[in-house]
Amino acid sequence: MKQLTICAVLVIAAIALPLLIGNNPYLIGILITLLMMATLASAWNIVGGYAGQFSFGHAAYFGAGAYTTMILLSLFNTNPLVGMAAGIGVACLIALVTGSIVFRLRGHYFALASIAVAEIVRLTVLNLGFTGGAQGILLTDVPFFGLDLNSKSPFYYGMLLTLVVTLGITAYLRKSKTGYYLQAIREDQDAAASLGINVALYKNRALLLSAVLTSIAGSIYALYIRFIDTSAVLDLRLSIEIILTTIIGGVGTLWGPLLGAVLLVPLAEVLRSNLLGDTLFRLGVVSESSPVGIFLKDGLAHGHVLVYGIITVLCILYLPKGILGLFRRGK
Amino acid sequence: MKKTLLSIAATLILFFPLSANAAKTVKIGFINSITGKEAQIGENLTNGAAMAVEDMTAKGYSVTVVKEDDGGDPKNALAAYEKLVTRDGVIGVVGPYTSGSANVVASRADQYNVPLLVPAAAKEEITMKGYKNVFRLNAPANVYSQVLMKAVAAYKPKTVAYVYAATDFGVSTVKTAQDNALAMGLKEVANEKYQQGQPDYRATLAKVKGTNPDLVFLVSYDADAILLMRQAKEIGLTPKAFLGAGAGYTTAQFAQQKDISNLVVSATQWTDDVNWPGAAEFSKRYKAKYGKEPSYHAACAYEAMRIMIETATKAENPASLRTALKAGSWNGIMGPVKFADQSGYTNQNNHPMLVQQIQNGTYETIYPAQFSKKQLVYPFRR
Amino acid sequence: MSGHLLHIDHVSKHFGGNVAVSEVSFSVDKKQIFGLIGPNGAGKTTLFNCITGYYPVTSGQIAFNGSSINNRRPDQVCRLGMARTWQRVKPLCSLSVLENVMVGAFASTNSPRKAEAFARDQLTAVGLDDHAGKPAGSLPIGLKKKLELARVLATRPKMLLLDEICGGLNHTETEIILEIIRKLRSSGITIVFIEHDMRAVTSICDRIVVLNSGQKLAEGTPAEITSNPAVIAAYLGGGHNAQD
Amino acid sequence: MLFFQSLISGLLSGGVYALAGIGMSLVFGVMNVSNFAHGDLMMLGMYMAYFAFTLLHIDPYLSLVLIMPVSFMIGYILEKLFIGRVIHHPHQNQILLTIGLGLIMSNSALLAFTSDPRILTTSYSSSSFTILNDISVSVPLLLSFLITCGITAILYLFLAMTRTGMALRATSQNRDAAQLMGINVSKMSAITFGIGTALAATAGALIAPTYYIHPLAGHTFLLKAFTICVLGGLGSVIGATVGGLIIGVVEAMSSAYLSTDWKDVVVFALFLAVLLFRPQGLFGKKGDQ
Repeated sequence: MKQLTICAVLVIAAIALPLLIGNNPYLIGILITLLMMATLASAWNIVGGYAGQFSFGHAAYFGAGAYTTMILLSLFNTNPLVGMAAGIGVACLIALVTGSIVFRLRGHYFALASIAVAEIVRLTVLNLGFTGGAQGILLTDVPFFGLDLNSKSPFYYGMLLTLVVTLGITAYLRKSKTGYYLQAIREDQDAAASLGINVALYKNRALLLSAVLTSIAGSIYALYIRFIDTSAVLDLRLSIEIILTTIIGGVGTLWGPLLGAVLLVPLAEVLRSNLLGDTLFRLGVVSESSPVGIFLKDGLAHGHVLVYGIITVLCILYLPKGILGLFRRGK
Repeated sequence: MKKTLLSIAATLILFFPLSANAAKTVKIGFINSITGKEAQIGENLTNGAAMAVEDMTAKGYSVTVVKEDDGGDPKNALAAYEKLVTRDGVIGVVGPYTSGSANVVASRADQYNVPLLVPAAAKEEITMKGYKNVFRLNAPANVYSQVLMKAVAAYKPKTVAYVYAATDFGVSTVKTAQDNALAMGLKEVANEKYQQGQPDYRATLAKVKGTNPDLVFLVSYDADAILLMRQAKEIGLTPKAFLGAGAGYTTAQFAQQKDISNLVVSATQWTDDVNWPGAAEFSKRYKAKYGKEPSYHAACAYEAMRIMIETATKAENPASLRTALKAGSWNGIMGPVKFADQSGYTNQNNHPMLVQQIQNGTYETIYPAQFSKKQLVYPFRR
Repeated sequence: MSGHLLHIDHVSKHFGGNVAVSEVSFSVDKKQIFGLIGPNGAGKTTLFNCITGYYPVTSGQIAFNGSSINNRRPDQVCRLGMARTWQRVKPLCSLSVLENVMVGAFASTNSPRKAEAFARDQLTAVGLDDHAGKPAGSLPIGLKKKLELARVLATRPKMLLLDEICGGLNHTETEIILEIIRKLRSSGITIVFIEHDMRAVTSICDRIVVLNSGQKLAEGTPAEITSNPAVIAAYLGGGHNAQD
Repeated sequence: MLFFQSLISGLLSGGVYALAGIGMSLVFGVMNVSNFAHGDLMMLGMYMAYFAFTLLHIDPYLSLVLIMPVSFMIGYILEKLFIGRVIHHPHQNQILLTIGLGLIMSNSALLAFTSDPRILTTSYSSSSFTILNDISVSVPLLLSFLITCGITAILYLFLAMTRTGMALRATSQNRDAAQLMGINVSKMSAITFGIGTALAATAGALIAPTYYIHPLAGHTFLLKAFTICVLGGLGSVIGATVGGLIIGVVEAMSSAYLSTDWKDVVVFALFLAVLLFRPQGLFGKKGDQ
C-alpha cells in the first residue's frame, strides 16, 4: 500500500513537473532524455535483469522503432502512431530472429552474438537505400498530425507514459508466474527446465516484451529529434549505455533502472556541458583563472568521457549490485 | 529523505539560469565535437575559434564564449543549443560541426530566434529549408564534386570510379559527383563504399584497378586517405587523375607523404596560398601556436567566430544580430563573405571552393583561375 | 506393460567415443520405490539425464505412462508428471525458499495466490515452513536437499527421480528424508532413486538395479542384490568412493 | 589476378588480425573474461611503436623487444588492480569493467596525444614487390606476417613445453582443479593477461607502419578479434591463428567479389554461423561452450 502511494505521488509529481519549471525547454529536454533512458533501461531489465539474458544489442530494437516510424513518415506520410505500431512489428521480427539464434548460447557467447546481430542490423540499414543509408533521415516539412512540433510536452508526456507502462509491466511481472519463471531461468536454466519451464519460450517472451517497449521509446525519440542516422540510434554505444544505466541503478530490481537514469543522465549532462564550472564561477566558489577553474572550463569538456569511464570502473568494482544493492545488503 | 530532496534541488539549480554578469560583454555560444568520432576535426575548429577570440580580444572586443561539446550526437547538440539560448542567454551560436547535429539544431533555431552560424557542416539541407536564423559560411557538399569535376573537364576524361567513406558526406558528395559526371558524359566503372578505419583496402583497389578508370574520385577523412593512396600505389592503380573530396586529402600530413600524395587533386574550402586577406598570416600564426598546419576547418571556425563576435558586439539582441548578419559583408581569410538567398539556399555564403594539387609536397591552387597560380598536371604519373 | 509407469528399453548413451550407458533395460511399476545404484561413473546420472530429456539418447526407447518420451525437452517431461532433483543441488539462490517452491507450483496453476498456498503446503510436508522467507542460497546443505524435494513435489509429479537426495547428509537428516519418501509413496507417487548409501537403499527400496560401467549388472529385490556376488565384487572392489 | 591479389593481401592482413585474436583468445580461455579493452591495448602498442620510432629512432619491428615486456607489465598490473577482482563476477560486469577501462585508456590517450592521427612513415611503409607478374606484396605486411608466425610458434612452444605454459593450460581446462593441484591460479591469470596485453600491443605495433595511429584506432580491431577467437575456439593458439587468416581472406574476398560495404556483414554472419553450428570453434573441444 505504501509503495502504491509513493508511486502515485511520483507520477503526479512527474506530470506536474513541466508546469512547475515553466518555460525551460533545456531542462525539459534533459528530462525527456532521462525518461527515455529510464524506459530503455527498464525495458532491458525485463530480459537482462529478470531473465538474466544480457543482451548487448538493444540498440537494434530502439533503431527499429525509430527507423520504421521515420521511413513510413518520410516516404508515405504515415501517421506516427501507425509508424510506431509498425516499428513494434519490425522490432518483434528482429527479436524473434535474434532469439532463435542467440538463446541457444550462454554467457560470453550470448553477449557476443547479440552484438553481432545488432551490428548486422546497423550495417544493413547503413547500406540500404530506402533507409537513408549514411545520410540518415531528416524530417522538417511533413505535417505532424496535430502534434505541436515546437512544444516539448507531447514528447515529455509520451515518454513518461511509456516509462510508467514499462514500470507497471515490470511490477506486475515480478509477482506473476512469468516473472518467477524468468527469475528461475536467470538463476539456473537446468533447474528451471526440470520444474516444467519451457526455457526458450519464456526467454523469447521476455525479449519480445523488452523489444516492444524499447522500440516505442525509439519511435518517440525519432519524432522528438526528427533526425536519425545509424550512429545516433543503432550504435553499440547506445546498447552499452542502456546496460550501464541498469547496472549502476540495480539490475533485476523494479526501481534500479529508473534510479540509474536519474543519476547518470544529469551527470552526463553536467560533465558534457560547462554547467558545473559556470555555476561555481557565478556563485564565486571557484575563480575562473585558478587551475581548478581552467580545468572546469577547458579540461572537463575534453575529459568527460574519461570521467564516465572512471565512474564505470569504480561502480563495477565497488557497487556491483548497483546503488539499490547498497540498501539491500541484508536481503 | 531530506538529504535526497536537497541533492535533487542542488542538481536542478545547475540547470536554471543564474543572474547574468553585470559587465558588458557579448556572449556567444560555440557547439563543437570535442569528443566522439569527429573529435579530430573538432579540435581544428576549437583551435581556429580560440584564435579568433584571442585576436578579437586583442582588438578590444569584450567577449565570453560558452563552449559546448556534442560528441557528434544530435541529441546532445540540441541540448547544448537549448542550454545556450535559454540558460546562458547567448545572442548567437557558432556550430555545430557535424551535419547531423547541425541539421537538428538548425531546425530548432527559428523557434528560439537565436542566430546560428554554421562554420563547416557540409550537408546541403541545412540552409535549404528557409530557416531565417541559420547562416552558413562554408560551401555545401555538392560544390566539392562540382569544382573537382570542372577542374578536370577540359582534359576530357572518359571513365570514373568512386571510392568513398560510408558517411553522410561521402554518400552525398558522390551523388552530386555522379550528376556532374553524367553531364560530362563520363562512364561510371566502379562504385565502392567503405567503412572507415579498415586497415586493408587492397582488394577493393585491385577491383577498381581492373576497370582501368580515367578518374578515381575519392572521399575520405582522416588518415584513411593516406592508407588508400599507399595501397593504391602498392596495387599499381594509376588513373589519369585522383580526385579527393573530403578532409583527408587536404591535410599537411597527407602532402608530406610525397611518394604517394604527389599530383593528387583535391577540393578545399581554404588554402594558405590563396590571395584572401590574412590567409597566409593566419596560417603562420596558427602553426606557431599549435605546431601544425591549419586545416580548412580551422580557417572556417576562425572566420565564423570572428564574424560572429564582430557582428554580435554591434547588435544588442539576437534579432538585430540576425538582421546584421543578413545585411553585412566581410572580407577576411575566407575571402568575401555574404549570406545570400540564392538558388534554393537561404543565408548561404556563396563561398568559392578551391581545387588544389599537391606538387612536390605543397598544395598549389589550380582552380578557379582567378585564385590560382599554377596549372593542373594531367595525366597523373608516378 | 500395464503396470509399468516407466519402461527403459535398451537405452545407450555415447559421448563421442565414450560409452556412458550401454543397452540398459528395466521397468518401474506404479507406486514402487525403485533404487538405482552403482559405483561412481557407472552412468546413473547420465541415465537420469537421458530419461528427463537433458541428453538425447544414442539408441533405445524410453516410455513413460505408456508413451514414448524419447527426445522430449526436460520441461515437457516434467509436465508429463516426471520430476527430478539434482545430485548437486540447484537452488534458485536469490529467490526465497517459498519462491523457489512457488516456481515449481506454477507448473499446475497460473495464479500466484494458489501457487503460494500450494507451495506452503509442500514446505510443511518437508518441514521447511520455518525457513520460507530466507534466500534459498543461504540454507545449509541439508535444508537445500529438502528444498529440492519440496520444489519438485510442487510440480505435482506422478514419478520422482531423486539423484542422491541423501548425499552429504548425516544419519538423522537421512532418516528424515527417507521418512518423507515413504509418505510420498503412500500418497501414490512412484519413486526412482539414485543412492550410494547401500543401507538407505536396502531399507527403503522395493526393487533395485545395479549399474556398473554403463551396463546393468543386476536387478532384484534388496535381499537378492545384497547377496549377489557380482554386486559385492563391484562395490567392494570399487573401493571407498561410495562416500564421495 | 584479382583472386590471387585478394588472397595474398587477405592472408597478410589476416596475420596481424590473428595476433590480436590470439591474445584475446588466451585471456578468454584461461580467465574466462571477454576483454573489451583489447582494442585499446592495441592502440597503446601503436603509440609505443610510434614514439619509439620518432623519439628514439628505433625501427618499429625492432621496438617489439621493448614493447613486449613493457606491455606485459602493463597487463600484469591491470589484472592485479582491476580484472582479477571481478574474475568471479558475472560476465556482464566483467564486460562493463573492461569497457570502462577501455574508455579510460582511449580518452587518456585523447588528452595526452590529441586526436590528430599520427602516421608512422618508415622507408618501407609503402613499398611492395611483385610476384607472378602482377600480384603485389606489401613489404611491411609481409614482415608483420613473418613476425606473427614467429611469435605464434614461440607461444605455442611456451604453452606446450614450459612449466608455466602447462600451468596456464591446466588453469584454462579447469580453474578449480588447477587450484587444487597447487597451481597459483591468480598468478596465472595475471601472467595470462600480461601475455594477452603484450600480444595486443605487438599487433598494434606491427600494424602501425601500414596504418595510422589514433586514440580510437583500436576499436576497429575489437570485434574482429572477438570473431577470430570464437572462430578458432577459445584458448586455442592455432585456432586463433587460422581464424585470423580466415577473417582476413573472407574480408578481402567479399570486398573483391561482393562489395566493400557488405564485407563486415559477411564477417558477422560467419561469426553467427560458427556460434550456431560449431560453437566450440574450428579447433576447440566440444563442450566448451
